[in-house]
Amino acid sequence: MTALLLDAVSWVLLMAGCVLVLIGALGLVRMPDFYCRLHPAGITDTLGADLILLGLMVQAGFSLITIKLLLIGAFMFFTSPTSTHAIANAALVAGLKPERAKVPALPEDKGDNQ
Amino acid sequence: MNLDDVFGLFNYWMVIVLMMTGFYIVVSRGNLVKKIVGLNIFQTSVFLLYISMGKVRGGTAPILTGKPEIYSDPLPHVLILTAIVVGVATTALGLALVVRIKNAYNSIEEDEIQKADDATEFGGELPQGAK
Amino acid sequence: MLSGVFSFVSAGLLVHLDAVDVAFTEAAVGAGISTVLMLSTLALTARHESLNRRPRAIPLIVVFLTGLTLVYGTLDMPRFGDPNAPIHSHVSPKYVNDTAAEIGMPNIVTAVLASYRGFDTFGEVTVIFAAGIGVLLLLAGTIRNAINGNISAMEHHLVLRVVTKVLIGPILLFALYVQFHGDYGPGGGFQAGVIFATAFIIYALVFGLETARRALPGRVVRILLATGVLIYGGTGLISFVTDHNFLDYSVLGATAVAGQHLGILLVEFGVGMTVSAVMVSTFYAFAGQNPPISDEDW
Amino acid sequence: MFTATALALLAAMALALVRLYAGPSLYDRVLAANSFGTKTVLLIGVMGFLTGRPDFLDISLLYALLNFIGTIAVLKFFRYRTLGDNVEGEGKP
Repeated sequence: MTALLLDAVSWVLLMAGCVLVLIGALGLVRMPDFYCRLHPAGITDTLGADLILLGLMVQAGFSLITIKLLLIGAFMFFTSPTSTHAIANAALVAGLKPERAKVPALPEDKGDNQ
Repeated sequence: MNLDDVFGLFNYWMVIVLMMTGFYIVVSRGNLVKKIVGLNIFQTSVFLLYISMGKVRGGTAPILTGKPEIYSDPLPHVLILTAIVVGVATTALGLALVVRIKNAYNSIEEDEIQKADDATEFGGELPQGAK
Repeated sequence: MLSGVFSFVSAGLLVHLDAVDVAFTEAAVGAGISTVLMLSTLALTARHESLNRRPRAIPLIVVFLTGLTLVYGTLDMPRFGDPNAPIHSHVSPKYVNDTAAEIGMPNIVTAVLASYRGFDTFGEVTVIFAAGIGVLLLLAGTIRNAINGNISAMEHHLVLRVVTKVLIGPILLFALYVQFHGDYGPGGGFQAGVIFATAFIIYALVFGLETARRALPGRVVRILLATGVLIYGGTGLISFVTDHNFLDYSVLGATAVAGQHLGILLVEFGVGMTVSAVMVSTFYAFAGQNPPISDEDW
Repeated sequence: MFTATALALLAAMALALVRLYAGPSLYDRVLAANSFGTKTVLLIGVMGFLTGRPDFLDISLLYALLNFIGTIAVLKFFRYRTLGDNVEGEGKP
């Protein structure tokens, strides 16, 4: 009974993580300019990664593997946003402007761009 | 040739594709840094060749677990493990040579270096910037 | 330029092929050192390739023909994963079957690396040592010594500095774990050395090369460089002078297995020391150069 | 279950490769490479479970630690044009 429950929990976590990672990757390809792409790459990846790791942790039970997974999660929790921050900062300093910031709404955008 | 052959030899063919990519870069590019990148790709293909030969079907990583299991061949792993680190060290040596060539000739293009050598040997006009 | 991705792919592939030790090395090398080396060379040479005026057809034909010949050659090769392939029938079964009894450690790769084929590894370490010396000989003359003026190495990147500070400790700790856990899991001196060096490289990248040199002077690194090889060779010599074969560790401990354990530990320590010293000194040599880049190169 | 996760991660990696290849600016490429690295960490972890030997998480752990070094090196290189120290005044950002 407990095993089944654990399986179900880890299944849900893994799938949620997968969906988030896939959305992130899709956004990375589909988003119109660099600053938009930061969001799928940075935010969804961090949450998706942590969810997948959590799912694996539930699956592994309480052992050295769990500790390692926990460490991986902790380090990724730090480094992933840091890299994103560094990339964004470097791009801004290098003078990369948000493409659509000053552009009036294009016809096909249906007015939903910022 | 049947289907089993195709799948059984697929790993070698991928290695060959990778190897030829590296070879092409080495042969066709005049830029010395690019040549070293090509050599690195070539090197990686050799690594993959060894490792894929060491794989045994149904085998697992060669770290004993106590249970009787089939293990992959550890010998290629040992050879390649050291080769990777040696590869980095020798790449560094090659890159250091490139840096010195840049200092001496003010260029890392093979053609221009050749031209400068010809000029010093047979007389003639040195390309701009070469010492 | 982002050859790092290449390393990610190959590491994934290697894990799939059960070569965890090799994947570990590839991960350690590819994630940091090789990118940094390439970039520092690019910083010292030109970024752009000048237009290539060579004919492209001839190399393409040559490459294509060579490839076809090689493909023809593979037709006789053993099939992928075939347990009866010649490569598996020679010495490998001995390694797999005898390691538990003779060396007494679970990781066969480490046992083969440090004990059965200790000569090979000694040669490899010497090659790395020689390459490190070569880099120093080529580049040491032009290293810029002191810097007048402010070091502007990412001073204003507060987030980066803090996170790097947090991370360097775990990286060093992890390197030690890899170094001494190599008997039981994937790891060993080669990987640990590279990871150790990477910690110093990231420190130099974020806090400035001068700061890193103050923490770990180049002179010390050069001494470590030679000490590592000496430890390896010295371990071999101990058994040599006690009437055994060179690098036969059985004499080092009370029992043969204990001796093997001690010997492998010492040898791996020497390997780790040399590898990390070579990597750090190579980085110092490359990064300490005066960038000769003129603006038209960019 | 693990197979599905691994497949999803592989698909995500393929998409990141698309961006890596297409990325109009350098920073897009760095971003894609970074996210590719994150996914490799996950994939290696999942593959450990898939093959039933999850004690090889060390490789993932290593990547989690070292993933951002490459990113920082690239960014520093393209900003300061050197990986060493740059003296004030030369190599303006």
